[in-house]
Amino acid sequence: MRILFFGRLRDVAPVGPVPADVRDTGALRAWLGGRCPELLDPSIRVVVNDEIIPGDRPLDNDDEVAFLPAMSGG
Amino acid sequence: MRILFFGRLRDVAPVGPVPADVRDTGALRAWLGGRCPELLDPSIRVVVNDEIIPGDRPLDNDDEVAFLPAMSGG
Amino acid sequence: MIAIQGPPLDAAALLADFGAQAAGAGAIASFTGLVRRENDGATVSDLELDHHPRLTEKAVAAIGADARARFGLIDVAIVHRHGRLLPGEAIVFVAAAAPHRRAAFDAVDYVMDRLKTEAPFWKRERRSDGAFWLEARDSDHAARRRWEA
Amino acid sequence: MIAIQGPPLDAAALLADFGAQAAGAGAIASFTGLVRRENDGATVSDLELDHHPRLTEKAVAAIGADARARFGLIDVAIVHRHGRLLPGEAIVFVAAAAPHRRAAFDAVDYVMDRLKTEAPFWKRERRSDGAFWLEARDSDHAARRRWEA
Repeated sequence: MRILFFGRLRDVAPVGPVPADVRDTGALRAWLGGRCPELLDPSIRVVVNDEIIPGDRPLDNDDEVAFLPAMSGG
Repeated sequence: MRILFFGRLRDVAPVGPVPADVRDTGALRAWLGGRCPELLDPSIRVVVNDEIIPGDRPLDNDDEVAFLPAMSGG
Repeated sequence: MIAIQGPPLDAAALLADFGAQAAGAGAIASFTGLVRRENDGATVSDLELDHHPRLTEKAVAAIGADARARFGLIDVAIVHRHGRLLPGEAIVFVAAAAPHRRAAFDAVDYVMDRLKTEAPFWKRERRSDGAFWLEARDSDHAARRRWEA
Repeated sequence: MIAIQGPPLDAAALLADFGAQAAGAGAIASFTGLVRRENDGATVSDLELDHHPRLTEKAVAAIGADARARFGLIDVAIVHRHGRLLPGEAIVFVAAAAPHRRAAFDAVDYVMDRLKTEAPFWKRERRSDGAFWLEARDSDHAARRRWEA
Protein backbone atom coordinates (compact mmCIF):
# COMPACT_ATOMS: atom_id res chain seq x y z
CA MET A 1 0.00 0.00 0.00
CA ARG A 2 1.32 3.44 -0.94
CA ILE A 3 0.52 6.30 1.41
CA LEU A 4 0.92 9.93 0.37
CA PHE A 5 0.67 13.12 2.40
CA PHE A 6 0.17 16.59 0.97
CA GLY A 7 0.65 20.17 2.11
CA ARG A 8 1.38 20.64 5.80
CA LEU A 9 0.88 16.90 6.42
CA ARG A 10 4.16 16.26 4.61
CA ASP A 11 5.94 17.90 7.55
CA VAL A 12 4.20 15.99 10.33
CA ALA A 13 3.01 12.65 8.94
CA PRO A 14 4.41 9.39 10.34
CA VAL A 15 6.67 7.14 8.32
CA GLY A 16 7.02 3.37 8.77
CA PRO A 17 5.32 0.14 7.78
CA VAL A 18 1.57 -0.18 8.27
CA PRO A 19 0.51 -3.25 10.32
CA ALA A 20 -1.00 -6.09 8.25
CA ASP A 21 -4.36 -5.92 10.07
CA VAL A 22 -5.02 -2.37 8.79
CA ARG A 23 -7.36 -3.22 5.90
CA ASP A 24 -9.62 -0.22 5.35
CA THR A 25 -9.39 3.58 5.25
CA GLY A 26 -11.00 3.95 8.70
CA ALA A 27 -8.49 1.64 10.34
CA LEU A 28 -5.59 3.25 8.47
CA ARG A 29 -6.62 6.72 9.56
CA ALA A 30 -7.05 5.58 13.16
CA TRP A 31 -3.63 3.89 13.17
CA LEU A 32 -1.89 6.90 11.59
CA GLY A 33 -3.85 9.26 13.84
CA GLY A 34 -2.44 7.50 16.90
CA ARG A 35 1.01 8.68 15.80
CA CYS A 36 -0.05 12.03 14.37
CA PRO A 37 -3.34 13.37 15.82
CA GLU A 38 -3.49 16.02 13.08
CA LEU A 39 -4.63 13.26 10.68
CA LEU A 40 -7.85 12.82 12.66
CA ASP A 41 -8.97 16.38 11.83
CA PRO A 42 -12.34 15.98 10.05
CA SER A 43 -11.36 18.57 7.42
CA ILE A 44 -8.71 16.18 6.07
CA ARG A 45 -9.87 14.29 3.01
CA VAL A 46 -8.89 10.72 2.21
CA VAL A 47 -8.28 9.82 -1.42
CA VAL A 48 -7.88 6.27 -2.71
CA ASN A 49 -6.57 5.85 -6.25
CA ASP A 50 -7.43 9.47 -7.15
CA GLU A 51 -10.96 9.31 -5.79
CA ILE A 52 -12.13 11.15 -2.69
CA ILE A 53 -13.62 8.65 -0.21
CA PRO A 54 -16.19 10.30 2.07
CA GLY A 55 -16.83 7.21 4.25
CA ASP A 56 -14.90 3.99 4.68
CA ARG A 57 -13.43 1.70 2.01
CA PRO A 58 -11.51 -1.59 2.04
CA LEU A 59 -7.84 -1.36 1.05
CA ASP A 60 -5.69 -3.69 -1.05
CA ASN A 61 -1.93 -3.89 -1.17
CA ASP A 62 -1.79 -2.07 -4.50
CA ASP A 63 -4.00 0.86 -3.44
CA GLU A 64 -2.62 4.36 -3.20
CA VAL A 65 -4.01 6.34 -0.27
CA ALA A 66 -3.56 10.12 -0.08
CA PHE A 67 -4.32 12.44 2.85
CA LEU A 68 -5.27 15.95 1.80
CA PRO A 69 -5.48 18.87 4.22
CA ALA A 70 -7.60 21.99 3.51
CA MET A 71 -6.91 23.16 -0.03
CA SER A 72 -5.88 26.61 -1.24
CA GLY A 73 -5.33 27.01 -4.95
CA GLY A 74 -5.39 30.16 -7.04
CA MET B 1 -18.46 80.01 -33.77
CA ARG B 2 -17.60 76.37 -34.49
CA ILE B 3 -20.39 73.80 -34.10
CA LEU B 4 -19.66 70.07 -33.87
CA PHE B 5 -22.03 67.12 -33.87
CA PHE B 6 -21.16 63.62 -32.68
CA GLY B 7 -22.52 60.12 -33.13
CA ARG B 8 -25.93 59.89 -34.78
CA LEU B 9 -26.24 63.69 -34.80
CA ARG B 10 -23.60 63.79 -37.53
CA ASP B 11 -26.17 62.22 -39.87
CA VAL B 12 -29.07 64.54 -39.12
CA ALA B 13 -27.67 67.85 -37.93
CA PRO B 14 -28.30 71.03 -39.91
CA VAL B 15 -25.54 72.83 -41.75
CA GLY B 16 -25.52 76.53 -42.55
CA PRO B 17 -24.64 79.89 -40.97
CA VAL B 18 -26.03 80.67 -37.54
CA PRO B 19 -27.92 84.01 -37.32
CA ALA B 20 -26.03 86.82 -35.59
CA ASP B 21 -28.64 87.19 -32.84
CA VAL B 22 -27.97 83.65 -31.52
CA ARG B 23 -25.71 84.54 -28.62
CA ASP B 24 -26.04 81.78 -26.04
CA THR B 25 -26.31 77.97 -25.87
CA GLY B 26 -30.07 78.06 -25.22
CA ALA B 27 -30.77 80.20 -28.27
CA LEU B 28 -28.40 78.12 -30.40
CA ARG B 29 -30.08 74.90 -29.38
CA ALA B 30 -33.54 76.38 -30.04
CA TRP B 31 -32.50 77.64 -33.48
CA LEU B 32 -30.85 74.34 -34.46
CA GLY B 33 -33.76 72.40 -32.97
CA GLY B 34 -36.15 74.22 -35.29
CA ARG B 35 -34.32 72.59 -38.20
CA CYS B 36 -33.58 69.27 -36.47
CA PRO B 37 -35.98 68.48 -33.59
CA GLU B 38 -33.67 65.65 -32.45
CA LEU B 39 -31.36 68.32 -30.99
CA LEU B 40 -34.07 69.29 -28.47
CA ASP B 41 -33.95 65.81 -26.85
CA PRO B 42 -33.04 66.46 -23.18
CA SER B 43 -30.55 63.55 -23.20
CA ILE B 44 -28.31 65.50 -25.59
CA ARG B 45 -25.48 67.25 -23.82
CA VAL B 46 -24.06 70.61 -24.88
CA VAL B 47 -20.31 71.13 -24.57
CA VAL B 48 -18.58 74.48 -24.92
CA ASN B 49 -14.80 74.45 -25.25
CA ASP B 50 -14.54 70.89 -23.85
CA GLU B 51 -16.74 71.60 -20.86
CA ILE B 52 -20.21 70.16 -20.40
CA ILE B 53 -22.71 73.01 -19.86
CA PRO B 54 -25.75 71.87 -17.88
CA GLY B 55 -27.67 75.16 -18.13
CA ASP B 56 -27.23 78.15 -20.40
CA ARG B 57 -24.04 80.01 -21.29
CA PRO B 58 -23.23 83.07 -23.46
CA LEU B 59 -21.34 82.32 -26.68
CA ASP B 60 -18.54 84.21 -28.40
CA ASN B 61 -17.41 83.97 -31.98
CA ASP B 62 -14.37 81.87 -31.05
CA ASP B 63 -16.28 79.32 -28.96
CA GLU B 64 -16.55 75.71 -30.03
CA VAL B 65 -19.95 74.17 -29.29
CA ALA B 66 -20.41 70.40 -29.42
CA PHE B 67 -23.67 68.43 -29.27
CA LEU B 68 -23.29 64.96 -27.75
CA PRO B 69 -26.01 62.31 -27.94
CA ALA B 70 -26.19 59.43 -25.41
CA MET B 71 -22.75 57.88 -25.01
CA SER B 72 -21.72 54.26 -25.36
CA GLY B 73 -18.07 53.48 -24.86
CA GLY B 74 -16.45 50.18 -23.97
CA MET C 1 -1.88 54.07 -18.69
CA ILE C 2 -4.78 55.89 -20.28
CA ALA C 3 -4.96 56.07 -24.08
CA ILE C 4 -7.50 56.71 -26.82
CA GLN C 5 -5.92 55.40 -29.98
CA GLY C 6 -6.18 54.08 -33.50
CA PRO C 7 -5.06 50.58 -34.50
CA PRO C 8 -3.54 48.29 -33.40
CA LEU C 9 -4.88 47.62 -29.89
CA ASP C 10 -3.01 44.48 -28.81
CA ALA C 11 -4.54 43.34 -25.49
CA ALA C 12 -1.87 40.72 -24.79
CA ALA C 13 0.97 43.20 -25.36
CA LEU C 14 -0.78 45.70 -23.09
CA LEU C 15 -1.19 43.04 -20.37
CA ALA C 16 2.52 42.20 -20.67
CA ASP C 17 3.51 45.86 -20.16
CA PHE C 18 0.99 46.32 -17.38
CA GLY C 19 2.16 43.22 -15.50
CA ALA C 20 5.81 44.21 -15.82
CA GLN C 21 5.10 47.51 -14.08
CA ALA C 22 2.68 46.34 -11.38
CA ALA C 23 5.35 45.51 -8.80
CA GLY C 24 3.99 44.04 -5.59
CA ALA C 25 0.53 43.23 -6.94
CA GLY C 26 -1.07 39.96 -5.90
CA ALA C 27 -3.88 40.23 -8.44
CA ILE C 28 -4.30 41.56 -11.97
CA ALA C 29 -7.74 41.50 -13.59
CA SER C 30 -8.27 42.47 -17.20
CA PHE C 31 -11.07 42.90 -19.68
CA THR C 32 -10.99 43.08 -23.46
CA GLY C 33 -14.08 44.16 -25.40
CA LEU C 34 -14.19 42.96 -29.02
CA VAL C 35 -16.24 43.71 -32.11
CA ARG C 36 -18.69 40.82 -32.46
CA ARG C 37 -19.23 39.02 -35.75
CA GLU C 38 -22.99 38.88 -35.28
CA ASN C 39 -25.59 41.00 -33.54
CA ASP C 40 -29.35 40.33 -33.42
CA GLY C 41 -28.81 37.56 -35.97
CA ALA C 42 -27.23 39.92 -38.56
CA THR C 43 -23.61 39.72 -39.74
CA VAL C 44 -21.48 42.68 -38.63
CA SER C 45 -19.20 44.14 -41.30
CA ASP C 46 -17.55 46.88 -39.22
CA LEU C 47 -17.87 49.24 -36.29
CA GLU C 48 -17.20 52.96 -36.47
CA LEU C 49 -16.16 54.55 -33.19
CA ASP C 50 -16.69 58.29 -33.03
CA HIS C 51 -15.17 60.31 -30.15
CA HIS C 52 -14.47 63.86 -29.01
CA PRO C 53 -10.67 63.97 -28.95
CA ARG C 54 -10.06 66.09 -25.85
CA LEU C 55 -13.25 65.50 -23.87
CA THR C 56 -13.04 61.72 -24.29
CA GLU C 57 -9.48 61.56 -23.03
CA LYS C 58 -10.42 63.72 -20.03
CA ALA C 59 -13.48 61.57 -19.22
CA VAL C 60 -11.57 58.30 -19.48
CA ALA C 61 -8.72 59.62 -17.34
CA ALA C 62 -11.24 60.67 -14.68
CA ILE C 63 -12.80 57.18 -14.67
CA GLY C 64 -9.33 55.65 -14.22
CA ALA C 65 -8.48 58.01 -11.36
CA ASP C 66 -11.81 57.28 -9.65
CA ALA C 67 -11.22 53.50 -9.91
CA ARG C 68 -7.69 53.82 -8.55
CA ALA C 69 -8.86 55.76 -5.48
CA ARG C 70 -12.05 53.79 -4.86
CA PHE C 71 -10.46 50.32 -4.96
CA GLY C 72 -6.97 51.15 -3.66
CA LEU C 73 -5.34 50.01 -6.89
CA ILE C 74 -1.62 49.71 -7.45
CA ASP C 75 -2.22 50.59 -11.09
CA VAL C 76 -4.96 50.84 -13.70
CA ALA C 77 -4.90 50.85 -17.51
CA ILE C 78 -7.65 51.90 -19.91
CA VAL C 79 -6.87 51.78 -23.62
CA HIS C 80 -9.73 52.53 -26.00
CA ARG C 81 -9.89 52.46 -29.78
CA HIS C 82 -11.42 55.06 -32.05
CA GLY C 83 -12.01 54.90 -35.81
CA ARG C 84 -13.09 51.96 -37.91
CA LEU C 85 -12.86 48.44 -36.46
CA LEU C 86 -13.42 45.03 -38.00
CA PRO C 87 -15.09 42.03 -36.32
CA GLY C 88 -12.73 40.36 -33.85
CA GLU C 89 -10.73 43.56 -33.24
CA ALA C 90 -10.38 44.89 -29.70
CA ILE C 91 -12.44 47.99 -28.83
CA VAL C 92 -11.17 48.42 -25.29
CA PHE C 93 -8.64 46.95 -22.86
CA VAL C 94 -8.94 47.55 -19.12
CA ALA C 95 -6.59 46.20 -16.43
CA ALA C 96 -6.38 46.70 -12.68
CA ALA C 97 -3.61 45.61 -10.29
CA ALA C 98 -4.29 45.30 -6.57
CA PRO C 99 -3.00 43.46 -3.51
CA HIS C 100 -6.03 41.10 -3.55
CA ARG C 101 -8.39 39.81 -6.21
CA ARG C 102 -11.68 41.39 -5.08
CA ALA C 103 -10.42 44.94 -5.62
CA ALA C 104 -8.95 44.05 -9.02
CA PHE C 105 -12.15 42.36 -10.23
CA ASP C 106 -14.43 45.13 -8.97
CA ALA C 107 -12.28 47.88 -10.44
CA VAL C 108 -12.39 46.44 -13.97
CA ASP C 109 -16.13 45.84 -13.68
CA TYR C 110 -16.64 49.42 -12.45
CA VAL C 111 -14.52 50.96 -15.23
CA MET C 112 -16.48 49.04 -17.88
CA ASP C 113 -19.83 50.14 -16.43
CA ARG C 114 -18.72 53.76 -16.49
CA LEU C 115 -17.25 53.55 -20.00
CA LYS C 116 -20.51 52.05 -21.29
CA THR C 117 -22.69 54.83 -19.88
CA GLU C 118 -20.51 57.94 -19.51
CA ALA C 119 -17.54 57.94 -21.85
CA PRO C 120 -17.92 60.18 -24.92
CA PHE C 121 -17.85 57.48 -27.59
CA TRP C 122 -20.48 56.72 -30.21
CA LYS C 123 -20.65 53.46 -32.08
CA ARG C 124 -22.16 52.76 -35.47
CA GLU C 125 -22.40 49.12 -36.38
CA ARG C 126 -22.63 48.31 -40.08
CA ARG C 127 -24.44 45.00 -40.52
CA SER C 128 -26.03 42.92 -43.24
CA ASP C 129 -29.39 44.53 -42.35
CA GLY C 130 -28.26 48.19 -42.21
CA ALA C 131 -26.19 50.63 -40.13
CA PHE C 132 -27.19 51.32 -36.53
CA TRP C 133 -25.97 53.67 -33.83
CA LEU C 134 -25.61 51.61 -30.66
CA GLU C 135 -26.63 53.07 -27.33
CA ALA C 136 -26.06 51.88 -23.78
CA ARG C 137 -28.76 49.39 -22.86
CA ASP C 138 -30.98 49.38 -19.80
CA SER C 139 -28.77 46.63 -18.37
CA ASP C 140 -25.73 48.93 -18.74
CA HIS C 141 -27.47 51.71 -16.81
CA ALA C 142 -28.63 49.23 -14.15
CA ALA C 143 -25.05 47.92 -13.85
CA ARG C 144 -23.75 51.49 -13.48
CA ARG C 145 -26.17 52.15 -10.60
CA ARG C 146 -24.68 49.27 -8.58
CA TRP C 147 -21.72 51.54 -7.77
CA GLU C 148 -23.77 54.43 -6.45
CA ALA C 149 -24.27 55.20 -2.73
CA MET D 1 -7.14 25.10 -22.08
CA ILE D 2 -6.56 23.48 -18.70
CA ALA D 3 -2.98 22.99 -17.49
CA ILE D 4 -1.08 22.42 -14.27
CA GLN D 5 2.50 23.24 -15.04
CA GLY D 6 5.97 24.26 -13.98
CA PRO D 7 7.62 27.52 -15.12
CA PRO D 8 7.23 29.68 -17.05
CA LEU D 9 3.61 30.83 -16.75
CA ASP D 10 3.41 33.82 -19.11
CA ALA D 11 -0.03 35.41 -18.62
CA ALA D 12 0.30 37.76 -21.60
CA ALA D 13 1.27 34.94 -23.97
CA LEU D 14 -1.65 32.86 -22.67
CA LEU D 15 -4.04 35.78 -23.24
CA ALA D 16 -2.71 36.15 -26.80
CA ASP D 17 -3.37 32.46 -27.56
CA PHE D 18 -6.74 32.54 -25.85
CA GLY D 19 -7.88 35.63 -27.74
CA ALA D 20 -6.75 34.22 -31.08
CA GLN D 21 -8.99 31.19 -30.56
CA ALA D 22 -12.06 32.86 -29.07
CA ALA D 23 -13.73 33.59 -32.41
CA GLY D 24 -17.01 35.47 -32.12
CA ALA D 25 -16.50 36.56 -28.50
CA GLY D 26 -17.54 40.10 -27.52
CA ALA D 27 -15.86 39.91 -24.11
CA ILE D 28 -12.72 38.34 -22.65
CA ALA D 29 -12.07 38.65 -18.92
CA SER D 30 -8.84 37.43 -17.36
CA PHE D 31 -7.24 37.11 -13.96
CA THR D 32 -3.62 36.61 -13.00
CA GLY D 33 -2.68 35.72 -9.42
CA LEU D 34 0.89 36.60 -8.46
CA VAL D 35 3.24 35.82 -5.60
CA ARG D 36 3.28 38.90 -3.41
CA ARG D 37 6.50 40.47 -2.17
CA GLU D 38 5.08 41.07 1.29
CA ASN D 39 2.48 39.42 3.49
CA ASP D 40 1.47 40.50 6.99
CA GLY D 41 4.37 42.95 6.96
CA ALA D 42 7.00 40.22 6.33
CA THR D 43 9.11 39.89 3.17
CA VAL D 44 8.25 36.83 1.08
CA SER D 45 11.23 34.89 -0.26
CA ASP D 46 9.35 32.17 -2.15
CA LEU D 47 6.17 30.14 -2.44
CA GLU D 48 6.09 26.37 -2.73
CA LEU D 49 3.02 24.97 -4.47
CA ASP D 50 2.29 21.34 -3.67
CA HIS D 51 -0.31 19.45 -5.72
CA HIS D 52 -1.62 15.94 -6.40
CA PRO D 53 -0.72 15.42 -10.05
CA ARG D 54 -3.79 13.52 -11.29
CA LEU D 55 -6.43 14.64 -8.80
CA THR D 56 -5.52 18.31 -9.20
CA GLU D 57 -5.79 18.20 -12.98
CA LYS D 58 -9.18 16.44 -12.69
CA ALA D 59 -10.49 18.96 -10.15
CA VAL D 60 -9.36 21.97 -12.19
CA ALA D 61 -10.83 20.52 -15.40
CA ALA D 62 -14.17 20.01 -13.59
CA ILE D 63 -14.16 23.64 -12.41
CA GLY D 64 -13.52 24.79 -15.99
CA ALA D 65 -16.33 22.61 -17.38
CA ASP D 66 -18.74 23.88 -14.70
CA ALA D 67 -17.89 27.50 -15.52
CA ARG D 68 -18.33 26.92 -19.24
CA ALA D 69 -21.81 25.40 -18.78
CA ARG D 70 -22.98 27.77 -16.05
CA PHE D 71 -22.07 31.00 -17.85
CA GLY D 72 -22.51 29.90 -21.48
CA LEU D 73 -18.87 30.57 -22.27
CA ILE D 74 -17.34 30.38 -25.72
CA ASP D 75 -14.09 29.25 -24.09
CA VAL D 76 -12.33 29.08 -20.74
CA ALA D 77 -8.65 28.73 -19.77
CA ILE D 78 -7.18 27.80 -16.39
CA VAL D 79 -3.41 27.51 -16.16
CA HIS D 80 -1.96 26.88 -12.70
CA ARG D 81 1.62 26.63 -11.54
CA HIS D 82 3.11 24.03 -9.24
CA GLY D 83 6.57 23.92 -7.69
CA ARG D 84 8.65 26.78 -6.34
CA LEU D 85 7.72 30.35 -7.26
CA LEU D 86 9.46 33.65 -6.61
CA PRO D 87 7.77 36.95 -5.71
CA GLY D 88 6.21 38.56 -8.79
CA GLU D 89 5.78 35.22 -10.59
CA ALA D 90 2.31 34.19 -11.76
CA ILE D 91 0.58 31.43 -9.75
CA VAL D 92 -2.53 31.17 -11.88
CA PHE D 93 -4.05 32.54 -15.08
CA VAL D 94 -7.78 32.31 -15.75
CA ALA D 95 -9.59 33.62 -18.84
CA ALA D 96 -13.19 33.43 -20.01
CA ALA D 97 -14.64 34.40 -23.41
CA ALA D 98 -18.35 35.10 -23.78
CA PRO D 99 -20.73 37.05 -26.02
CA HIS D 100 -21.22 39.71 -23.30
CA ARG D 101 -19.12 41.05 -20.45
CA ARG D 102 -21.23 39.97 -17.44
CA ALA D 103 -20.81 36.25 -18.19
CA ALA D 104 -17.06 36.66 -18.77
CA PHE D 105 -16.53 38.60 -15.50
CA ASP D 106 -18.65 36.24 -13.43
CA ALA D 107 -17.00 33.13 -14.85
CA VAL D 108 -13.47 34.26 -13.93
CA ASP D 109 -14.65 35.32 -10.46
CA TYR D 110 -16.38 31.93 -9.98
CA VAL D 111 -13.35 29.94 -11.14
CA MET D 112 -11.09 31.82 -8.71
CA ASP D 113 -13.47 31.24 -5.80
CA ARG D 114 -13.56 27.52 -6.53
CA LEU D 115 -9.78 27.27 -7.01
CA LYS D 116 -9.22 29.01 -3.66
CA THR D 117 -11.46 26.63 -1.73
CA GLU D 118 -11.59 23.32 -3.64
CA ALA D 119 -8.60 22.78 -5.88
CA PRO D 120 -6.00 20.35 -4.49
CA PHE D 121 -3.12 22.77 -4.07
CA TRP D 122 -1.20 23.58 -0.93
CA LYS D 123 0.93 26.68 -0.55
CA ARG D 124 3.87 27.22 1.75
CA GLU D 125 5.10 30.77 1.92
CA ARG D 126 8.68 31.28 3.06
CA ARG D 127 9.00 34.71 4.64
CA SER D 128 11.43 36.72 6.70
CA ASP D 129 9.52 35.58 9.83
CA GLY D 130 9.26 31.84 9.03
CA ALA D 131 7.55 29.36 6.69
CA PHE D 132 3.74 29.12 6.73
CA TRP D 133 1.21 26.89 5.03
CA LEU D 134 -1.50 29.19 3.68
CA GLU D 135 -5.12 28.13 3.88
CA ALA D 136 -8.24 29.58 2.28
CA ARG D 137 -9.54 32.45 4.40
CA ASP D 138 -13.05 32.98 5.71
CA SER D 139 -13.52 35.58 2.98
CA ASP D 140 -12.66 32.92 0.36
CA HIS D 141 -15.27 30.54 1.74
CA ALA D 142 -17.83 33.35 1.92
CA ALA D 143 -17.06 34.28 -1.69
CA ARG D 144 -17.47 30.63 -2.74
CA ARG D 145 -20.93 30.50 -1.13
CA ARG D 146 -22.17 33.36 -3.35
CA TRP D 147 -22.44 30.85 -6.20
CA GLU D 148 -24.59 28.33 -4.35
CA ALA D 149 -28.34 27.99 -4.85
